[in-house]
Amino acid sequence: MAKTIFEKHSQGRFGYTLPKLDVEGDLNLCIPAKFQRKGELPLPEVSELDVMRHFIELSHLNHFIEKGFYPLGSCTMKYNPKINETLSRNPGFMDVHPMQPQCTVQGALELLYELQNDLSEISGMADVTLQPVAGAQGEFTGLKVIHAYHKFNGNHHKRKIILPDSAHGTNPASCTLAGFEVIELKSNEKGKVDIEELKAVISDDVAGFMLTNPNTLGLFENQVEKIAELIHSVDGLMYMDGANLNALLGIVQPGKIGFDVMHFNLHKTFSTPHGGGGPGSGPVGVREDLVKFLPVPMVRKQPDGTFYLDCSHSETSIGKVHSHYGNFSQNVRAWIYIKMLGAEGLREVSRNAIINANYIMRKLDKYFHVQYDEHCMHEFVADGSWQKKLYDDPDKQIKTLDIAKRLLDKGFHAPTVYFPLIIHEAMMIEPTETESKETLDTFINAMIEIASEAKENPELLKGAPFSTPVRRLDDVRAVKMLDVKFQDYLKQQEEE
Amino acid sequence: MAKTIFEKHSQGRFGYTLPKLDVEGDLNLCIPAKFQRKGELPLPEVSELDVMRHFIELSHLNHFIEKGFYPLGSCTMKYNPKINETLSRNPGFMDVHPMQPQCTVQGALELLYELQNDLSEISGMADVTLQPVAGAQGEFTGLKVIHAYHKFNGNHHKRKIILPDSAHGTNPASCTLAGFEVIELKSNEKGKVDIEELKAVISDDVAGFMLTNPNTLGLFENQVEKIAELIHSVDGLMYMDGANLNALLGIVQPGKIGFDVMHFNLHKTFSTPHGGGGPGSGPVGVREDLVKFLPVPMVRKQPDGTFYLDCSHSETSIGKVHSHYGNFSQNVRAWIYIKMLGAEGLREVSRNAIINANYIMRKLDKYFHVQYDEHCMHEFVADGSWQKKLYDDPDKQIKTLDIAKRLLDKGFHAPTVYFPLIIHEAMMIEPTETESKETLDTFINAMIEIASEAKENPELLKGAPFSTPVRRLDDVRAVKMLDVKFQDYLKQQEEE
Amino acid sequence: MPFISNTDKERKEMLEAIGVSRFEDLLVNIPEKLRLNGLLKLDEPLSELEVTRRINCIAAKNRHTEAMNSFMGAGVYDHFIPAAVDHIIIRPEFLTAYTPYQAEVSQGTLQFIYEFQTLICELTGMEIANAGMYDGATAAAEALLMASRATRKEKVILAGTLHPRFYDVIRSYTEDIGLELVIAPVKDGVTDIDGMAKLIDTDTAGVLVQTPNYFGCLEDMHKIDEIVHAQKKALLIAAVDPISLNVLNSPAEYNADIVIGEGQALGNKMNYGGPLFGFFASSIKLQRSMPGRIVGGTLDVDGKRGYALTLQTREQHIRREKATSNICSNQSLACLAATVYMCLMGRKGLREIAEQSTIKAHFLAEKIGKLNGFEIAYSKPFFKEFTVKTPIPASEIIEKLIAKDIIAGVDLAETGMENGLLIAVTEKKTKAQMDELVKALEEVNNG
Amino acid sequence: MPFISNTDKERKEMLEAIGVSRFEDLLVNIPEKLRLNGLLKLDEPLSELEVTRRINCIAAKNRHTEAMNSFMGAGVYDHFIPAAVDHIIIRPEFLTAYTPYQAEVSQGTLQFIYEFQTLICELTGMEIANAGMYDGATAAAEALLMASRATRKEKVILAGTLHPRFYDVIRSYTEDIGLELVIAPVKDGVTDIDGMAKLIDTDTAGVLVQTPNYFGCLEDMHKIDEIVHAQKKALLIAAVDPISLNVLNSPAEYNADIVIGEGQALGNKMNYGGPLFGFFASSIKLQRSMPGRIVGGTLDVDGKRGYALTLQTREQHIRREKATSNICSNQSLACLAATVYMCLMGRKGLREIAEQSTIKAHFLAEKIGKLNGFEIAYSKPFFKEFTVKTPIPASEIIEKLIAKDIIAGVDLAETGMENGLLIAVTEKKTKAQMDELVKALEEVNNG
Ligand SMILES: Cc1ncc(COP(=O)(O)O)c(C=O)c1O
Ligand SMILES: Cc1ncc(COP(=O)(O)O)c(C=O)c1O
Repeated sequence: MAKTIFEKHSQGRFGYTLPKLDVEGDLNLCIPAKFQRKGELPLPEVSELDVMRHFIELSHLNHFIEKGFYPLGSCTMKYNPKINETLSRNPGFMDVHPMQPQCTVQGALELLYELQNDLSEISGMADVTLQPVAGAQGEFTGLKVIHAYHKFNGNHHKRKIILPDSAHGTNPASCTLAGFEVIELKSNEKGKVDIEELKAVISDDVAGFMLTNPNTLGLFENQVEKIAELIHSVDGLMYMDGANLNALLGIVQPGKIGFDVMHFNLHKTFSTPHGGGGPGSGPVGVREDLVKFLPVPMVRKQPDGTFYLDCSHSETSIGKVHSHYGNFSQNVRAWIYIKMLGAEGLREVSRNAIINANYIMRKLDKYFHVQYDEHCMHEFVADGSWQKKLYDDPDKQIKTLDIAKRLLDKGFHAPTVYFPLIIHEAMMIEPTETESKETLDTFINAMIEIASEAKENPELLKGAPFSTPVRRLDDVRAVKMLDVKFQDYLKQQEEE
Repeated sequence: MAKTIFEKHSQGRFGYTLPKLDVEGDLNLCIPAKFQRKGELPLPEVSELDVMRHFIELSHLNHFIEKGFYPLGSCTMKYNPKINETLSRNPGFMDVHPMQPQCTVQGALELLYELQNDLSEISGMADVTLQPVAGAQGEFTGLKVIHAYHKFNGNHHKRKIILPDSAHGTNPASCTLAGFEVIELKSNEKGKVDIEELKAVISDDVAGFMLTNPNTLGLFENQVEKIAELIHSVDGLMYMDGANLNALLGIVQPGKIGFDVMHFNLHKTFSTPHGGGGPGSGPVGVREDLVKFLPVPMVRKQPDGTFYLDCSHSETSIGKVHSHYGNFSQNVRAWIYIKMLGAEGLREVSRNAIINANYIMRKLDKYFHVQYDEHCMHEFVADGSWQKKLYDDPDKQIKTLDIAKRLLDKGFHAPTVYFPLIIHEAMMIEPTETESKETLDTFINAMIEIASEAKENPELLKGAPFSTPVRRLDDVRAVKMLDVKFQDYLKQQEEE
Repeated sequence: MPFISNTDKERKEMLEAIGVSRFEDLLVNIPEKLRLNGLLKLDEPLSELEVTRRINCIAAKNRHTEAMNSFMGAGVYDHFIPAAVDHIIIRPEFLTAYTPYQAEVSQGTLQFIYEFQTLICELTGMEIANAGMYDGATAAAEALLMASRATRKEKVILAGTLHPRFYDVIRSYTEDIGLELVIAPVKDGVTDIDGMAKLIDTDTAGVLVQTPNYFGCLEDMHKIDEIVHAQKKALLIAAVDPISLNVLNSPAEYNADIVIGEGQALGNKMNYGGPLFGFFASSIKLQRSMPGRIVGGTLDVDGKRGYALTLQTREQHIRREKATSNICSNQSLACLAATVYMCLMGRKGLREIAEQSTIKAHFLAEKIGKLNGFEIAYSKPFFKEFTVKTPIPASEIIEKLIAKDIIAGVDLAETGMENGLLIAVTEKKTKAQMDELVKALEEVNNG
Repeated sequence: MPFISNTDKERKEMLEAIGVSRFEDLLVNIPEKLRLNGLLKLDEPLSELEVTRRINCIAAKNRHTEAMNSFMGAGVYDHFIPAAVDHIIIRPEFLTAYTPYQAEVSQGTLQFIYEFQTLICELTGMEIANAGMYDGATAAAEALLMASRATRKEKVILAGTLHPRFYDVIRSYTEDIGLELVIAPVKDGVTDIDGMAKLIDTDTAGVLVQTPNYFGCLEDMHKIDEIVHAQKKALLIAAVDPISLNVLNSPAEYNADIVIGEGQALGNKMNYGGPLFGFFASSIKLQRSMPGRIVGGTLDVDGKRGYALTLQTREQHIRREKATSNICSNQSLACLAATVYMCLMGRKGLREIAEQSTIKAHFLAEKIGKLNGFEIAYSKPFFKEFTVKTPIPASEIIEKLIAKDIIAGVDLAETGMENGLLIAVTEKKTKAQMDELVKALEEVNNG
């Protein structure tokens, strides 16, 4: 593996230049000794060349969208247009302080205002806050809004959120963080909400229902009206996890089909890059009467055409979830993407995402078990159950993990595996609309090859990956011999 | 290997967007049919994602400075600072047309003016033209100046240029292009100019002498004064090929030691990137009385502080060697580099380049033959003669090429090989000042390893490289079955 | 359509392969009446050239710090960033990868996070750091939740000198889950330590103190250490400016249990306030209570060193409603920028930045302190930021100076100081720029 | 010192290993008196931040086409360039590699050059293209030298409508080696074909004609083909605008033997005139006379396809004074930009750019032609550029319009037309911008 940057340290080397101090002064006169750090900071000393080589070497160890297909279900690994990167680096965006007087940031406010509006239109919601910086924070924000709604109405007892067992882990985690209790609903045999089960748990203390739609199986929840009716009947609110919005653009407006609150993942649907785990952006849209609960500030337009930060609803607002206005720079990228695609373009995005997913599903369903016999939306869940049955010996038994790792050898990223939890050995495959049929075909062929390797050459799967920078890693060791910083490593080396 | 972009073509796919035409018009009314192209252009149709994936895949097949050590002698593969790339992309530079009125390009002119001056100071010359875009074009320009000088003096018979047999191929080629005849001088046993030989060929029709200093062996030509005296005695001019200027910054000013004309390689000494073969920049400096022969225009400063393009010497000037002012964008980078280093910094560049080269030489001279027993300057020439002698069987015989290829397996770029021509099996090694001792040590160890592999495991050299994207290529086939475009390849495939 | 790869022909082939005759057949599961009739009401699509022009035009309506003389800070700072940083973070290898779930093809991301964790531990003196949080404010909120989890207590004490935005976010993160927030009293720009001591009791999960605090003053963390740790279980949470740690006490020196802060100043542009990122470190004994992702070194089946996500049983994708946090996507690329930045600057560069900022800030403070009508609000030691008492409301001063292309600082009105101006100085400020501010302030008072 | 890796300690260790006690001992071969005493006289070194500020300040003194309404062309054009182009050429993998001499570790560079050659052959209809020349002008000069080499004749004929900068460079490239340059007469903005025919004789190596020519007019290349190839050996050299080839005749249609041109318009910024690059293509029978680098496909020892430099025996590093050219470093990265650009635009995009430019240019010409005092100089067909006869000297018009942030075009005074203004229109020009020019021209004449 690549050496760490710490192993490249050489005392006295440096990778920066700074202007000479142009005023007189003495640190010791500025800061009393007792406030001063004892000893020198042990940071590495390396040259700019060292740094470039190091991080370029690391970069070459990654799989990434512009290297190859990345069918990671639920993550919408679509192409991130280069123009986003270029334009978001305008000094008029990069070098602007969040507390600047509003007359000096009219451009930023205009852009945010338009994005609020465009996302409102796309979702069919009354308004949208751009403050949450990730999907999970969007969930938290939306749930806080639900909380605020019930408090506002004096319904302090409404502290339960119902969600299906196919929900993403952040959903229940966000419920807890927002002070709710979670009721998990078992999905029915079609992978959808079981209306009877739902009826059984509905009660007056239900605050809302959280649904991903299309759900994490890639299936559109067609009972959504019924569910909404039931939830609304106890004055609960319908929350949509919009992680899968890439299936619905211009096809369904969630705000028009019974949802009251939803979050977007701009880093999925709206092409902002994932950055190896972030920054993303998780705006939240709500119906009209919930707007007053959204975080402060919102961006509004004066009659004279100027824009301003509006905190007039701060009495009712849930407050703030971010120091400033969220991930502005990601919001710029999403704005560009929406402006370039327009209404027809966005609809084509979803159409093509859906076609691509169904195409792969149809081509693979003879080789891998697919639980639900229904056209999928932008993604689908296959599983490794057929492969698992091939061998009884637990050492030989092929798991979805083996299939995933074998895909790495073939130059593809693996699908999302073991999620949703309700499908054993799940492989969630999301191709996105930016991939061509040609790419899908090479992936399909690789999967078919793996299906036959599973029969004829199972070691190729059990041992995979073979051709990656490292092979399977010992996760247990990573926990047991905790090594979360270079000093830990050095210590372990010494001890060994 | 990577597929070509042509194999990724899919009819109807596209990777661009353009504004809609906002005026009315019809191409057929604009351009008569007989001027119109018959049939569609056969360019590939691919998406932006296809393009990014394609060129990123290609990029990963290259060795490059920020990947690893690049000791390519005579090429000065030093680190190219990132700040150069950032700042040279200012729209105030990028989006400026070369024929804009001069009042709209005062910034560009100021920068060029300063660079002319700084290079003059560094070289000890009276003035510098920034027009030549590469070293070879600098040579051509300088030789044209020599030609112009003699013509100006009515010495039309002066049509011979003397140069040592260690000269770079561009030197004689440039002589021919500039209308000179070449006299090649055999170097003496010290690798230097043989003064007696020189005396023997000197005559009144000699126009000048072309010398690389330090020469291509990495040795400083200490007889330069004597040579200059001899050449000047017949009114010849001394030309210095400044490719090796990285050894002399702040140590020797060529204009002060007998040289009348010289070129710089900004893409070597002054850190502008090589770009896989260019663009570079090859300014030319001359002594006072030759300034009037430099290409038009020069940049000059008015008493009021404004800058202008000066063609007042166009009568005497050799004319132009480039449509405009040379590689402006590279000149910006060199300007930044010089401004960041200053006088002391530049001197440290050369000092460190010299130390690094001598260090490697000393560490390797027990393993590889080094012809000349003298401290080298910024580079040195070792050779594979000891290794060649190991085996008599011509199939087994180890050549410098084998050593070079083996280095590729070890993650290094090879030195310049088989140049200069006067050393058989030459390996010209130039580490540059931007490499650390640690890197040099790993290279030294790799070379020592290879020396022992040569003895113990010669197949490792003869077969090398093993770990590169492709292995040794059939150069003969490349000529015999000429395939210089994708259509040639398709045709050959059909025929096979 | 841009960015959609397939052609009409391919789409047709695919629909055929799927076995439907038109796209709409794939939507059978969406009841007709739920579908949108017609098109979304959005602007006509713009081409790349048009969107470029539109963006340039919008951006030109913002005034940025390269074209203004700005003294704004308050947590988001305009420090120097070497050009090399952006050349790394723009690489699609880092930019377009997902969270490193498939470790074998994500070693680049995993290793830089490991290095980031190490650097944060070095800066803070802590034993374990995570891969970053959304911002400093959420990191503060999560630190309080963690303290509560680790101690099983529900009262937390906040210094009254905390950044108001931190306070806001803490409030929304804690109010619905029964955490009791108590604000400690303030005296002369810093925490009233005796006052704080009285609030700490056996119910106290943790005490959060920011230093330098919102007014720029250094808190006496040694004393605070004493009063906090006088309560056996209570945890001391320090919120710090990472740049300051190159001259100020390492939080380990005052026995902080958890250290968090806003990380933007480490190599990230201000970007109108986002992306920011929170760093998060603690003593090793709190590891199982930590929120967020953590990378650990390990070995592969061939015994080769590699990196993988570790301690994952804390996280939402495993523990769901019992997770230590709901965080999933974080601010990874901003942490990469910070990592590259710290490596480039190294120990000497970061030290120099901290020293220059300090000395310049003190130079400016001295000059402003001498101006008629202006006064340095507090006599406490400060780092690169300080509070000025202004003769007229700070908001008016700021407004007036904008006309001169100066942003004088941050208005402290919301903290109750209408005449309070918070001025930040980084190493980027030149003497000339500071002199310009002083002159402009002088003129404000005179005219 | 920046960018120098070794520390004092390492330097000392190295000097010891070399066996000298001080650096100066390494300079024993440089006679003392040849050495510089003291320091070079250069400005004090600037840090990265300072140099950034200085550059921003210098660049701000230039007025650029994104902030002005420019109609300048004359070989260097402001066409649209997709953002993706720069994201490729800035990659250090391409940027910091040398000429691909070690083929096994240079396949990235080699393959893109092979693709570039293919694209140039497709554009021009030629059979072989090289890896590029310094610029269009030097490519023209080298084409004439090549014609002379291939035919062993020394007279070349240049169209009188050639770009004056091409002419300048051709002159300096040919005058000292005895090539005879003959300029063909011009009539009504194009080559006088009968006049040219008279100049062509058995001594003629080649005839160089630019189309669209410097005045924007299309030359009748079919007729020129006839008169040139009426002489058995004479070669027809066409200088073309690569963008034009998407609507205009492929040079193969008029039997050009060599096709060269300025390539900047293909995906490269104007950069105050550099880097430019020349493209260079010819019929296959001339291959051995070609200047410059050529990449060919071949196989490696395992039979795997790969690329390598080929036909190298033409080049200076092998043939020295007998080489076909002295070129070594070329403009490779600019060719990479062109390659990426052509792939992104594809056949449809390039066609659309050419069509839009044509239609817009004709729209503008028609409007200007109707203005009082203005006249379209020639009645010949044109592509995206045309010559206007102005009522007052063009230089005055240009000067006046600058005050309105318009650059009206290129002054043709040096061609003898004091009242000649050369106006170029690319697809980037909007109707509004063209209307603005028309209005401004009208005002010039009125006031
Ligand atoms: C269905 C679903 N919901 C929520 C999230 C959380 O989004 P984020 O990672 O942006 O916090 C994800 C992310 O993978 C998801 O797939
Ligand atoms: C000694 C010497 N002279 C001249 C040149 C030619 O320079 P360029 O490639 O810039 O034309 C080189 C390039 O390698 C060289 O090494």
